Amino acid sequence: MATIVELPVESFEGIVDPDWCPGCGDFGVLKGVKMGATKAGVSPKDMVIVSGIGCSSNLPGYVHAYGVHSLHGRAVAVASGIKLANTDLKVVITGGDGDGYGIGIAHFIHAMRRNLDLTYVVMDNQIYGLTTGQASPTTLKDARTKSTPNGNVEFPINPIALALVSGATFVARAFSGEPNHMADLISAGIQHKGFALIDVFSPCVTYNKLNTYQYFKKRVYKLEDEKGYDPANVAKATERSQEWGDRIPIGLFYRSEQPTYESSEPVLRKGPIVRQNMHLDKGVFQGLVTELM
Amino acid sequence: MATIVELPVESFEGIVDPDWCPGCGDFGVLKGVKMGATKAGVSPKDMVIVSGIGCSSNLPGYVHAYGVHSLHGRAVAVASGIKLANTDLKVVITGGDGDGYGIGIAHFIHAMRRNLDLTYVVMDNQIYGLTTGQASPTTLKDARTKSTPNGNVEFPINPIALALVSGATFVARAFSGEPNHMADLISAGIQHKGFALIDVFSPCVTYNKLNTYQYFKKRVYKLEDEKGYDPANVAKATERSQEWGDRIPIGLFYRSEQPTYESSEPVLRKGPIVRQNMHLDKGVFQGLVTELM
Amino acid sequence: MNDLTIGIGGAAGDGIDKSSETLAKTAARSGLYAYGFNSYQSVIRGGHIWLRLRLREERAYSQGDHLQALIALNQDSIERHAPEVESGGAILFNADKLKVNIAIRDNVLTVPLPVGQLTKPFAPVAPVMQNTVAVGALIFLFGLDFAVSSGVLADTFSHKGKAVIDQNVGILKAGYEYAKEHFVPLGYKWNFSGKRRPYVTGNEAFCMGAVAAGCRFYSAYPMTPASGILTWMAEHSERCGVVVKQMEDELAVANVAIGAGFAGARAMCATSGGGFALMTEAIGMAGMIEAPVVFIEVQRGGPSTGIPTKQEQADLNQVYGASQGDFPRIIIAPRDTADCFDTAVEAFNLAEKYQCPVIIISDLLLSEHPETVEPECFRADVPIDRGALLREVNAKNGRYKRYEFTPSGISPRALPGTANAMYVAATDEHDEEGVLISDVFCNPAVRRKIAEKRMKKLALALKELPAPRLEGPADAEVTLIGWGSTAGVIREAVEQLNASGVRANQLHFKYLLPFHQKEAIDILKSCKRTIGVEMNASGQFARLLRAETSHAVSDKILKYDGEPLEPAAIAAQVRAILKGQAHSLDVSQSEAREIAYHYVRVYLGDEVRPGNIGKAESNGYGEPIWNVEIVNRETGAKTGELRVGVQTGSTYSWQPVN
Amino acid sequence: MNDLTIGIGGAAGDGIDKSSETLAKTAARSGLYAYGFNSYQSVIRGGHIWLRLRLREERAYSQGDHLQALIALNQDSIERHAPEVESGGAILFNADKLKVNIAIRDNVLTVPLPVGQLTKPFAPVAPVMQNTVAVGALIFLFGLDFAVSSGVLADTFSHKGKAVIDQNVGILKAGYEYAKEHFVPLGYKWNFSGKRRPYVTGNEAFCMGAVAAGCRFYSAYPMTPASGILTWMAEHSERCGVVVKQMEDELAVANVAIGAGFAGARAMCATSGGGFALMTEAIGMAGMIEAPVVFIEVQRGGPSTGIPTKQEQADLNQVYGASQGDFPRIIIAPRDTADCFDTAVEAFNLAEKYQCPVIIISDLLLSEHPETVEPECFRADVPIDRGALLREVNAKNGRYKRYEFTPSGISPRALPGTANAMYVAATDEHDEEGVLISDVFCNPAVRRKIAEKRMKKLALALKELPAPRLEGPADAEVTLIGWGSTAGVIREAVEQLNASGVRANQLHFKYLLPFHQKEAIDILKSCKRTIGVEMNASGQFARLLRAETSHAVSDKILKYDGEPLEPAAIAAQVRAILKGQAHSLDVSQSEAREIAYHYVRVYLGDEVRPGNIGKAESNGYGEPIWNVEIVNRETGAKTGELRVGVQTGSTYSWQPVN
Ligand SMILES: Cc1ncc(C[n+]2csc(CCOP(=O)(O)OP(=O)(O)O)c2C)c(N)n1
Ligand SMILES: Cc1ncc(C[n+]2csc(CCOP(=O)(O)OP(=O)(O)O)c2C)c(N)n1
Ligand code: SF4
Ligand code: SF4
Ligand SMILES: [Mg+2]
Ligand SMILES: [Mg+2]
Repeated sequence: MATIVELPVESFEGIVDPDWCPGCGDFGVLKGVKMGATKAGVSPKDMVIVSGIGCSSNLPGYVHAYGVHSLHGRAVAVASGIKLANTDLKVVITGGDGDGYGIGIAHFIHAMRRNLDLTYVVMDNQIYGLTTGQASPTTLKDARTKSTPNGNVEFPINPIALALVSGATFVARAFSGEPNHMADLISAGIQHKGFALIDVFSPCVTYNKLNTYQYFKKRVYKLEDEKGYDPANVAKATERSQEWGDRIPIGLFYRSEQPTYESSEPVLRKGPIVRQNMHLDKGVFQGLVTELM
Repeated sequence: MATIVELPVESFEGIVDPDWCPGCGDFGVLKGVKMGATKAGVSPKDMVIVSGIGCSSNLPGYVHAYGVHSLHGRAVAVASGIKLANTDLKVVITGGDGDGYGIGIAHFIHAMRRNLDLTYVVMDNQIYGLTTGQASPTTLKDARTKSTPNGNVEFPINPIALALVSGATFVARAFSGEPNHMADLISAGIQHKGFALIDVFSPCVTYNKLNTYQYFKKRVYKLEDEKGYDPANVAKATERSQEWGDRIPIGLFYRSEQPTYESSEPVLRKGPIVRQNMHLDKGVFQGLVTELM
Repeated sequence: MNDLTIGIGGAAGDGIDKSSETLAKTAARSGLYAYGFNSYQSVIRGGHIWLRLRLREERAYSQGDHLQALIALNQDSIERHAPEVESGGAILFNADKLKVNIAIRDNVLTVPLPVGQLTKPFAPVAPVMQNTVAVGALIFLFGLDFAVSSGVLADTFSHKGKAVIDQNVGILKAGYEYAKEHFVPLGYKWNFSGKRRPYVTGNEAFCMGAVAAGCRFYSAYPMTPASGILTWMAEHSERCGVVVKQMEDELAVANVAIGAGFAGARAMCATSGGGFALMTEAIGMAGMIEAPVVFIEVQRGGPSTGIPTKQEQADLNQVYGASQGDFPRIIIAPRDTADCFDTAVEAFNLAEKYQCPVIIISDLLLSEHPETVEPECFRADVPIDRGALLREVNAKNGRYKRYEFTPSGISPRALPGTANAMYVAATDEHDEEGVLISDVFCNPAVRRKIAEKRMKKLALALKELPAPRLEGPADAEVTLIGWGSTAGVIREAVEQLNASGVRANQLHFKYLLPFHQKEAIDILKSCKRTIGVEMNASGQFARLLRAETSHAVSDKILKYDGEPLEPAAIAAQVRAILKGQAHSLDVSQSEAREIAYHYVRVYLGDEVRPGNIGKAESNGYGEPIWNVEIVNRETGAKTGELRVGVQTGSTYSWQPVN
Repeated sequence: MNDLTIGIGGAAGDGIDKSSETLAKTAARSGLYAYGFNSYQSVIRGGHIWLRLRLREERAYSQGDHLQALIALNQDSIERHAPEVESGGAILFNADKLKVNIAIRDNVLTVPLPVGQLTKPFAPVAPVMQNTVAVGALIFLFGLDFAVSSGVLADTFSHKGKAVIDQNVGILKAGYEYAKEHFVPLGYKWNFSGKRRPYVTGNEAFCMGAVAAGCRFYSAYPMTPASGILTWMAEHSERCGVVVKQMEDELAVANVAIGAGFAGARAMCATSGGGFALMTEAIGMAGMIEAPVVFIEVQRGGPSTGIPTKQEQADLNQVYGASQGDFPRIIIAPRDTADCFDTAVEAFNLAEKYQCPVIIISDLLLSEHPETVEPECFRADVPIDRGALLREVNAKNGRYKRYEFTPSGISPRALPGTANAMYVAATDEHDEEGVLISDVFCNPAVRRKIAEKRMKKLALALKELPAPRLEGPADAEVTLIGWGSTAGVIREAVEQLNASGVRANQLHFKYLLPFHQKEAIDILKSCKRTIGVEMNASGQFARLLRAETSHAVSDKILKYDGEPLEPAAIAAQVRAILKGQAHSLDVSQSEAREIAYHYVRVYLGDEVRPGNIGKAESNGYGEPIWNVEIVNRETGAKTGELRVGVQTGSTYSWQPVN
C-alpha cells in the first residue's frame, strides 16, 4: 500500500453549513466522511461524493470535493459511471436508507456483485426524513409513521445480510454516535479495493422517535471488541448480521480481497478512459470499415 | 386446509401453442405450472398468471386462465396489485431470470419482505433469451455471451440466498428436466400462505450452451432425498443455497409460516375490496367533511 | 367589500400553520371565505415561512396581492414585511423580543404585545402558544368572532383534554382583551353569513372525490407535493376501506395500481414530476391492456429535483408524452380546489368507461394551499359509472373477446374471477381475444384495426367532456388564456383589468387530451388579442394550443421563479403588453437585492445584509451592473460591495472594504 | 437503369440472412448499390422471414416496391410471393422439395434447381448451403459477377478454413453452371463501377460515428431494435477502447452514462421506447446538471411492448416530453444510414458544446436495415469539439463557478480531478457555484436567471444547425413532409409522382429540437398543399410542426401496421388525395384474407387456409362483412366460413361446414 499523505480535515470543509435539524445523526456522518477521507489520504480534487435525494443526500454539498447530488435512488449508478470513466478518482457514495435500500435497491445489489471500487455510506435513520416521516425499507415492523399510522406491516430489510449475500467485499456498520469509529471504517472502506458498504445508524431526531441515539447507545457493541471475531469468515458475519435486539453489532462484519470490476475490464488496462486520445487510430478505424465490405 | 378439488389438467390448456424453440426448458415449466395449479385445486377462473417480458414471460398466453403479460421486470408489482384488489384470486407470477433478478429485482426483494401471498416461478436460463443471448444476472462468471464476448466479469446473483435473506417464507428450486418434482413444488408454493419462490433451471437451448440439460442432469440432487434435511432451518437452507458445482440442490430449501401481508392489512378483513360497495357510507363521508370545518 | 390579507412570518417550527388554521377556521365557521398560501421566505437566514391568509365575504380566487395584517414571529419578518402592510392595517408582534425597526406606511397600527406578561397566568407555556396572543389580538382588531375562534381551539385540542383547551382559549382571550383595552378596532364590519365551509386543500379534495367515487386502492411513494394524498389516505384507510400501499419506488406504484385496476378495484396513485417520469412506461401498459387507473401528477418546480417546495406548471410536455407509441389517455387539469373533488370523481368514471389511464395534472399551489369550499361540493352520492363491465359471461356466446373490435372501440370488460371469460391482458400487440400478434406472426391488418379500435375511444370521450368557453365580456380587447390551477388568479386579474378600463376576458382549459379543437378554434377566432398566462419558462400550454388549433398566442406571460402568479402582477404585465412595452428579463433592483441576500447568506454570513443599490454601466463585465453595498446588520456600516450583472444576474465580484 | 429486387422467403434458421449478404456484398464490391430489408412474413404458420434486397447502379433509397427475383426456400414463400414476381423476372427454388403450384405472371422464368444432385459432390452438405445453389444460379441469370461472389464467400468463411471455403464456392459454382447450361441470362447488363462500398446498418453506422467521435463509454440494457448497438460495441470494445457496460435496467444505463459524461468521458447509451421511458428522469438530470450525454432511441412498433420487431415512428411525443420541467435538450432524427454516422459525431459535439443531453431518434428500419454507403462517409478524422472545457483552473481568479451566468448561457466546465474547481453538480436548483437554492432558501431571482441561462443554450445551438430546405421542384403542386428515416422512401415517392406528371417536392426534418421555426414557416408559406407522411397513428410530427409553425398539413398519410412505407403506395395515396378521394379505413379484401390467415393460424390449425372472399351487407353485425371461405390446404374443399367486419375488422363468426 502506498504511504498515505493525510491532508488536514479542514481541506474538506465545504462552503455551506448543513441545514439538517439540530441533533440530526447526519452531522456525525459528515464528520466521519471528512475524517475518513483524510485518513485515507484522499485529496479533495480527486474525490467525488455522489448522493441521491434525501436529507442525508445533501451531504456532498457540505464537503469541499467534487460531487454529484443526483436523483433519488440513482447515486450508485451515477457513481459507477464516474468510476468507470476515471478510475483515478476516489468515488464515495452517500445517501439514505430510502434512497439506497428502497428506490435504489436494484443498483445497490448489482453494484455489489460487480465489485466496483466504490465506498457506500448509508445514513440509515429507518425513516424517510426529507419527505417528513414515512416508513422506509428499514423501518421496524409495527412502527407508526406518517404512511403507516396503524403500524408498519412489512418486515425491514437487513442491509448487512443483503450485502453479504450479494458479493460485497467490505461490509460494515457504524453509529453516528461514534464518529471516530465510523471514520476508521470509512477510511478503511475507501482504501479497500472493491465495493465497501458502511451502513450507519444516523438517527432522525425529528421523525423517528423509536430508533434514537439512546436506543442505539444502549444496544450497540463493537465487533472489534469481540474476542476472536474474524471478518474473513462470511458465515460468522452472516450470523452476526441477524443480531438485533438488546445487542446490535457495529464494526467490520466482513472483508475479502476479490478482483475489482475495473481490474477485470481489459479496456481499462491502458488507464482511465478520460485520459485516452479522443481520436481513434486511423488503422483501427479503417479495419472497422473493411469489415463491412 | 380445505379439501382440494383437482380439475383435470386439460382445464388449463391454452388456445395457442407455445412458440418457444424446440427443446426449450420452458415447455417443462408450462407443464409444471398447469399440473401444479391442478394439484393445488385452483380453478382457471380464479387463477391469474402474471408475467413480464421475455421468452419465459410468454407463458401466461399458453394457459387457460386469467393472465397479464405485463412489462419487462414489473410482473411482481402488477401481481401484488391484483392480489391486494382481490384476495380470492390465486396469483402466480412467471418469468425469466433477467425479468425477475435483473430489471425486476427491486420488486422481487420488496415483495418478499411483505410476504404477500404470491407464487413466483422463475424460468432461470441464465441468459436473456428473447433478446437473443446477452448476459443475465445469473449468467456465470467468465461465460461468453453476446454482450460479454470476452467472458462475463460479474459474479452471478444467488436467488435462493437472496430470497432467504429477504424474508421469503417458501424458497425452492426445481429443474425443467424434472417436471413432476417441479409440479409438486409449484403446487406446494401455491398452497403456501405467503410469498413462495420457485427458481427453475430451464435451459435455453439456443443461447446458453453452458448450462444445458446435461449440465444440470449431472449435477442436481433433491434436498428431499438428503437425510435429515429440515426446511424449517434457515441456517441450513442458507448453507445449501451456496452449494454450486458438482452437486447442485433442488427441492424445498425453506418454508415457514408467517402472517401474510393481506392478513395483516385491516382493510382486507371485510373481504376483497373488489367486492365492497362502491359508494361510501354517507355518515362516514359526512365525517370527512366535518373534519375540515 | 372587506378583503383582508393576514401575513404570518416566522421560522419553521414557530407554529405558523396552526395559527393560520385557527384564523381560517374562525372565518370559515362564521361564513367568510378563506384562501391560504404558504410560501417560504426567500431571503435572509433561517428556514423562514411566509404564510398569507386572505379572508373575504365573497370567494377569494387567489392569495391576492395585498397585506393588511402582519403577525411577525421574528425580527426578519418585520424587516421584510412590515413595509408591505397597507394603510389601515396593523403589525402585531411580541414586544418582549421584537421591535419595528424599519419605516412603515402611514396609518398602520403597530401592536406590540407583552406576550410574557399576558401568558404568565397560564404557565408553563410552550413557545408556539405565544402566537395565540397575537391571534387573539388580531381577532379583536379585525372584527372576527371571538366565540367562534375559541370553539375552533376547543376542537383543535379536543383530543388533548380540557386543561389544554382552557389554557389555549385563555391565552387567546388574553390577547383579545389586551387589544380591546389598548386599541380600537380597525373598522372591519363583516357580514357573517354563518354558513360553515370546509377549509381544504386540493390534495384533500382529490382524496375525498376518490373515496366518494369508490376508489379502494391507493399506492404511492412519498414525493412533495403529492405526499399529502398519501398522508390523508393512510389516515383514512380503514375508515374508507381503502388499501393504501407505499411501494419501493414509483415503478412499483404505477404497476401495482394497474394490477389493482385490472382486477376490478378503482385504483389511484399520485406523484410529482420525477416520480411520474418513472411511471410513464406503466402508463403505456395501461393504455395497451386497456386497464382503468387514475394517476395524479402534482407539478412542482423543475427540471429534475428542481425546487421541490415551489410552484410551477412545467410538466405538461412530460404528461402529454408519457410512454412510447400512440394510445388513448385522458389528461385533465382541474381549475380549483372544489374542482379537484369533481375531477377525481370524473376521472374514475372516465377511466372505467374508456378503459384507459386518466391523468390528473395538478400543481403545488392547487394541491397544497387550503381554501374554503362550499360544503355542497362534497357529495357522497356521486355518480359511479363503471362502463361496459360484464358481471357474467355466457359460454354459449362463444369465446370471450376481451378486445372485441366494436364500432365504438370500447370492448366489454370481464374481471378475473368471472367464469367463461379467461383472457390474457398483454402489452404485446394482440387480437380481439388477446392472443399475441407481436411475434414472428405479426399481422398488419389485425394490427391496424386494433390500433384504430383503441384510438377511437378518445374521440368518443371527447364528446362527453365539456368544451372550453369564454368567461368575461365577449368583446374584450384581450383574452387571457390559461390552464389548470391558474383559473382563479387569472380571473382576478381579468376583474382588475376590467375595473381599470381594460376590457379583458378569460379562456381557460381543463381538458387537455382529448382536446376540443373545433370549439377552441371557434373561440380563438373571436378573440382580438390573446395572451397565454402560465407558470413555466417555455409556454408549454401555448405550444399545446398551437399544436391543436394553429393559434399562436399574441403574447405570453410566463413565471418560473417558483412563486405563484399574483393578479395585480398579471394585470400590470397585460397593460404593458397592450402598450407595446417589451418585456425585459433584466434583473430589477429588488431582484438584485434578493441575489445579494442569497450571496450574503451563503458566502458572507449573518452579520451583514444588502444596503444601497445603484446601477452602473459595465466596467469590464460585458453588461451593466448593479453595485450592491453590503452593510453590517447592526451598525449599518459598509463592509463591501457586490457586483451583479443586470442582464445575466451573475455575481461578478465581491470586494470587501479594506 | 437496372433496378433489381430479389426476395428471399423461408423459415427462421434457413440462412436467409447469409444468402442475402452474399448477394449484397457481391453487388457492393462490384460497384452496385444495395438496400436490404428483412420483414417477417405475416401470414401462414411458422416464423417466416421475407427479406428483400434491392440492387441498382444508382443509390436505392428504400426497399422499393417491385420484385424481379424470388428465391423460395419453402412452399409458403412460393404460395405467397411467386405471383408478385414481375415480367422478365425469375423464381428459383429447390425442385427436390418445392413446386410452383400457383398462377404466376407472364414472362416469368421458373428455375427449378435439382439441389440434391448439384450438391452431392460436396457432401456432407448442411441444409443452409442449399441456398447457395440458388444464389449461384441467380448470379448467372441476373448478370452479377461470379468471381466477386466467390471472393465474398471466401472472406465469409475465411475463419473456417480452406475446405469450407472450397465447399461453399463449389456449390455456388454448381448453381451458376447449372443455370448457364439450362437458361439464358435475363438481360441485365450492369455497369459495374468497381467501387467497393461498405454494406452497413444504421446501428453500425451509429457505432462507427460514436467511436470516431471519441465515445469511450457505452452502457446498455438489451432491447430490440437497439440491441445491435450493444452487440457491435461489445465486439469492438477492446479494439476501440470503449468501456461497454450492460446494466441491470435502463434506469442504471442512463445514470451510469451520465456519471461517465460528468466525469469527462464521451458517453452514449441506446434503447427503444420502453427502455427510454425508464431513462426519462435521468435525462432531466443531465439537463439540470448540464452533463453531456448522447442517447439513442430506436423506435419500434408501440404502444407498450407493442410489436417489437416492427417499424414505427411513434415515440416522438415521448422523446419530446422526456422528463419534467423545462430544460435544454437536442433531438435529432437522422435521415439515412450514412447520416447515422454524421449524426453520432454531431451529437457528441453538440452534447459537449451545449452541455446537455442529445437524443438521436432512430427507428427499426433505419437501425436494422443494411445498405451500401459511400466509403467516404466513414472518416476517422471527424471534428471533435469539446466546447468550453477547462484544462486547468487558476485559484487566483476566485472560486470556480461551474454554472457561471454567462451571456451565452454556456458555463466553462471543469472535470473532477482538476485542482481548484471542486463543485457539486446538483439536480436541485442551484446558484452559479452549484450551491442549492431549492431548499427553504429558494431565491426567486437567482432561480429565474439560472433557468434562463440554461434555456439560452438552445437558441444558440439552433444557430449552428442546418435549416430544413425544400427538395424537388419549387413550384410543386404538393409537398410531402416527413422526418427521420422516411427521407428516402418519400424521395422515391416524389420521383414517381413527378415522373407520372404530378409535380411534387419534399420537405424533410432532421433537427426537431431546437426547431427552425422561422425557416420552416417561410418554406411552408410557399407550399401549395402539404401532406404529412409518417409512420404512426396520430401524426405526431404533424402535430409538432403545427406547434412550431401553426401550419396544419392539408392531409396525412399515416402507416402504423408495422411494415415500412413503400414509395408506390405513398404516391398512390397522394394521387388519391389530390383527386379528393376520401381515405377509407375499411378492411380491404386482401386485408380480410390476412385477418383470416391469422384466425386460421391461431384457432383452426395448419390444414386450412382462406379461399374465396366476398363482401356482403351486414346481417346482424351492424356493418358490412367479408365472407371468407376457409378451405382445406390440400383438397381446396370448403371447411367453413369466417365473417370479418368491413369497418371494424372483427372476426364475427366462424361457421364450420357441417
Ligand atoms: C423519483 C423520486 N421519488 C420520490 C422523491 C421524493 N423523495 C425525496 S427524498 C425521499 C426519501 C428520503 O429518504 P432517505 O433516503 O431515507 O433519506 P433521509 O431524508 O431519511 O435522509 C423521497 C421519497 C424524489 N425526489 N424522487
Ligand atoms: C424496459 C425494457 N427493457 C428491455 C426490454 C427488452 N427485453 C425483452 S425480454 C428481455 C430479457 C429477457 O430475459 P429473461 O427475463 O431472462 O427471459 P428469457 O427470454 O431468457 O426467458 C429484454 C431485455 C423490454 N421489453 N423492456
Ligand atoms: S428530518 Fe430527520 S434526517 Fe432530516 S435533517 Fe431532520 S433529523 Fe435529520
Ligand atoms: S431462445 Fe432460449 S429461452 Fe427463448 S424459446 Fe428459445 S430456447 Fe427458450
Ligand atoms: Mg432515511
Ligand atoms: Mg432468461
